[in-house]
Amino acid sequence: MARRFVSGNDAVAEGVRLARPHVISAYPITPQTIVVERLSEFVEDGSLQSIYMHVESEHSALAAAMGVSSVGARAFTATSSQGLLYMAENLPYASGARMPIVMMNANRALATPWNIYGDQMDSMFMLNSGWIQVYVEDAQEALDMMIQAYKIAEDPKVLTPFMVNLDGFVLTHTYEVVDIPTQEEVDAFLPPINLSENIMSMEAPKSLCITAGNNYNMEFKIKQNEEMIESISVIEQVDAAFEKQFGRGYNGLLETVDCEDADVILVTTGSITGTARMVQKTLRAEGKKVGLLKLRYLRPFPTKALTEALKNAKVVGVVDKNISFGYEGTIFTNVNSALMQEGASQKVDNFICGLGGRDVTKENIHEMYEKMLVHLETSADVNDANVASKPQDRIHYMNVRCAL
Amino acid sequence: MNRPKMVNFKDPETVRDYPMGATCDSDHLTSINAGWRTFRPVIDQEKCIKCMRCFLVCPDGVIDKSGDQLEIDYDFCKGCGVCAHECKPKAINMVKEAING
Amino acid sequence: MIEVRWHGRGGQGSFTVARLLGLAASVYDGKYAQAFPSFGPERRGAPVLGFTRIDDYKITDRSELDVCDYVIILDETLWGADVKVGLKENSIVLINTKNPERYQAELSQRVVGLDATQMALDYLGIPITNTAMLAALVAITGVVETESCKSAIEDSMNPKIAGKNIALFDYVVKEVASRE
Amino acid sequence: MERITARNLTNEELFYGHKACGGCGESLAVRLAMKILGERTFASLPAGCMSAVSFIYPNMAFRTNAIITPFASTGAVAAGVAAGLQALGIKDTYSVGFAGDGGTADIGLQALSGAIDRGDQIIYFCNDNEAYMNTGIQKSGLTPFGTKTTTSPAGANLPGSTTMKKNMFEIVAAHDIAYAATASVGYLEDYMMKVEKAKSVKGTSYIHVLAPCPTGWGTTSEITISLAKEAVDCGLWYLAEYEDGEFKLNKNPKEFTPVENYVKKQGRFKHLKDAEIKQLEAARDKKWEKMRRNWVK
Repeated sequence: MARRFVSGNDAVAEGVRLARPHVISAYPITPQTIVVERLSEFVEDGSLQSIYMHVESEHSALAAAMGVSSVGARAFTATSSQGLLYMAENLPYASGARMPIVMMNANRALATPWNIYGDQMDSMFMLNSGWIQVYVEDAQEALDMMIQAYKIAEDPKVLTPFMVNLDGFVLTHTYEVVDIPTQEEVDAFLPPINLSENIMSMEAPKSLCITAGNNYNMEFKIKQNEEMIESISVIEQVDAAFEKQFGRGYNGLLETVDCEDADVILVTTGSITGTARMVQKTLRAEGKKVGLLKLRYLRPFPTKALTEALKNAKVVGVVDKNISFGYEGTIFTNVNSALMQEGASQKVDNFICGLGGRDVTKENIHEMYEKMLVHLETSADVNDANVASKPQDRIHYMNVRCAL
Repeated sequence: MNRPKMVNFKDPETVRDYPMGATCDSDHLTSINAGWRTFRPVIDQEKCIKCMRCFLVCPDGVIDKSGDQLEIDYDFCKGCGVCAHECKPKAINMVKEAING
Repeated sequence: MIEVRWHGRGGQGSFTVARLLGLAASVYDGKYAQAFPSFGPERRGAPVLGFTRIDDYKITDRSELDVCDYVIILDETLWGADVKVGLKENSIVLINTKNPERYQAELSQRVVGLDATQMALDYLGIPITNTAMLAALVAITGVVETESCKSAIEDSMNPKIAGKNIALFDYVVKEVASRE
Repeated sequence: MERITARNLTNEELFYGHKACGGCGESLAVRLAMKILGERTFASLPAGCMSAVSFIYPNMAFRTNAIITPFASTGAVAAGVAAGLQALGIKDTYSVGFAGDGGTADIGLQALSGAIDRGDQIIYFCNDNEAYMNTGIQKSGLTPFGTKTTTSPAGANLPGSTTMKKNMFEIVAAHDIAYAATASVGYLEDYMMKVEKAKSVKGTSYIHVLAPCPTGWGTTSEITISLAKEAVDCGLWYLAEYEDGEFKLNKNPKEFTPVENYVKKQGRFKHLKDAEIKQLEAARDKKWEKMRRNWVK
């Protein structure tokens, strides 16, 4: 194990190196670029025995990865923002074919207005693509998830492509201390890829990415959905096994901080979680019963674990670095649906922030908790139409530079 | 006749029995094309000079040349008539399909 | 937590030095650190920022720096409102200049000047002042061990360039310490 | 290289039982290519007739490994297959793409260009039936001047398609590709020889084969082969190769058969006026003058 001071992008590249993909096909885009630069350097210096394909677009990056995966080899690609959307049609293609491709996505805003900074609009577009989606908090988790991603994706029960999301710049370009495991440790954890059922091989020739008409199509899709939901248990097992081997784990699909007795809980994804940890700790020290829930996976969505963790809360706040135009934050919609399924009756607030790389300050998060605490003390039910609770009142835009 | 054979395919019983991914075994024929024909090509073996032109030009590959005579796989012949059109000695006749014939 | 902001122009190594300080503090001093640039495209000559956070505990804060313990200005032409943002009462401002007095006059905080350009020219042959300014920061504040900084420099540069920078570093540390 | 003829061509069929229209020229091109390439072939097909007619669950017409690619991605998926096989050490295989004219010259051009630029070890077939047939006969970049399609209607104001065929062969050659050829299902021995040649090429090969579509061209199904031959004989198509940086014209007829005879057989050209046929001939003559000047030694 080596302790090094590296950026999030470097950590991803190190994780990929340790996972030993057979082929890397990627197209550079800010703020992912350093990942592909490092990987091509590793291939050049021989520290990674992979084929590096200089594809001419993101669309071809994923298409080539599909070709690689279709014969049972391990594929890696990386992208961001417009690049992710450019390869969009290939995402359900790969997931329908149950190809365990791993992709790093540097979360970045979408045009227009043009913007290269971090928010989560890009990957939210892809929630329905059939890919597993994890959001990491720091560079260490980024590295570790590259390794876990292959182990989960290639599990015979899962066989689903895997997207590891890092907040653009805030994670990709920030240097911090990362423990880099040895190749031997990783090899012991992540065995070579071994696919048989869904690949083309000389032993059992297959036709892939077939058509299935209205007579058969629906069953393929139901199977895909059911098995994606069931991948929750594999994700949990792999994370537990990782913790056992490497001494650090991530608590499966979500992590809770002081949620058991919390009256208000803030739900975060990705790097904002780190800042929220500081604020939550401060407020606890002041005697306020506040909790924090780090939602790591958005697909599969951890409905049960989430509602269980939130069940004692009276107010839940959901942080979204995205907007589904004409509605609300996408994670908010998902959390609400989960709560509704379990018949919960929490008050829910949606905090939309960080769009286009807008800073999310400790004060902003403090303000989120304050708003929730006010809700807690409001005797009226915010869901009651007679109270000032039109749907838009549940949405709070944070750190806006002018009046709404 | 040395041509791919139909497989005996049974619908998956449960969703779980569906293939993993959008996959299927190759060489997996479950329905024939005989019903596409209005005319069927019939080889006049007397006139046939075994030039193999029909074998070469058949878009469906239904003409088998492995035996003593050229043979047509009527399960998969669509009756397009390319073979008869291309046959120099005019040894292939397009004959109207009759019901039950 | 110690928070440091570096002001420079694209190509002057302001982010490199932010990273060197973080590397020294974390890998060699055994603390925790974070280093990041002002995000966005890098353009040679354009004003850029580098940031370093150092703490005894894992740093989870992902927001931008709002206050700074130390502000280091690699190029005195950058002096202006931007460098005065987020200063605390006991912040120290370190500037590459022969005339620190004129800047001190504008601030209540302590301003330290160092003619780093001349020193860099003497030792490196080029006016890249980032390691000289790092040396000055360490000599004044002791925020990291000098040996750790030298290890970080060795770790990050090819041996020939690292050697010259370490010589410059040693010279500046001695020079500044004798003034303090 | 031994000539491949109907006699020595294998009896084994690797593309069989597909649901293409009767008399489909494209399916013949794929069928013969597969026979020459053999069972260690990995075929990549984008959206188009050939994928639509041969992968209909549970009826699979390829006997070898085969995959449908996203429409724009034939070159990229085939390249990925080749890279995957190479990385896994699976040798003596062919990674092959079979795309239509639209899948090659329009939506798939970028991925094809990328693959040729990288020199990926793939054989790329453009099965050119001169329009988007799978979706019901719409104009593509390879639809000839004067063709009536559902998106280039012919009427009082327009003669059908107003543009000439995009020059794919020379676009591909301009990448300095290892091997490229044009072919026609009217000249099958020439076509098969070119497929055989591509098998031993190091780097990317491209074979552009003209393949009539009875449905889209408005012809009876039995004349597919003879019509494809006539396309070459009247000079609207040509047989050529690009190898070692040089162009070569494989067939250089002294005289062309009349263009009029060729177009009048086809519903898609029925409306053409004499002046428009003259335009086709003029374009043909210009093209051939250039090819004869530059490609004939």
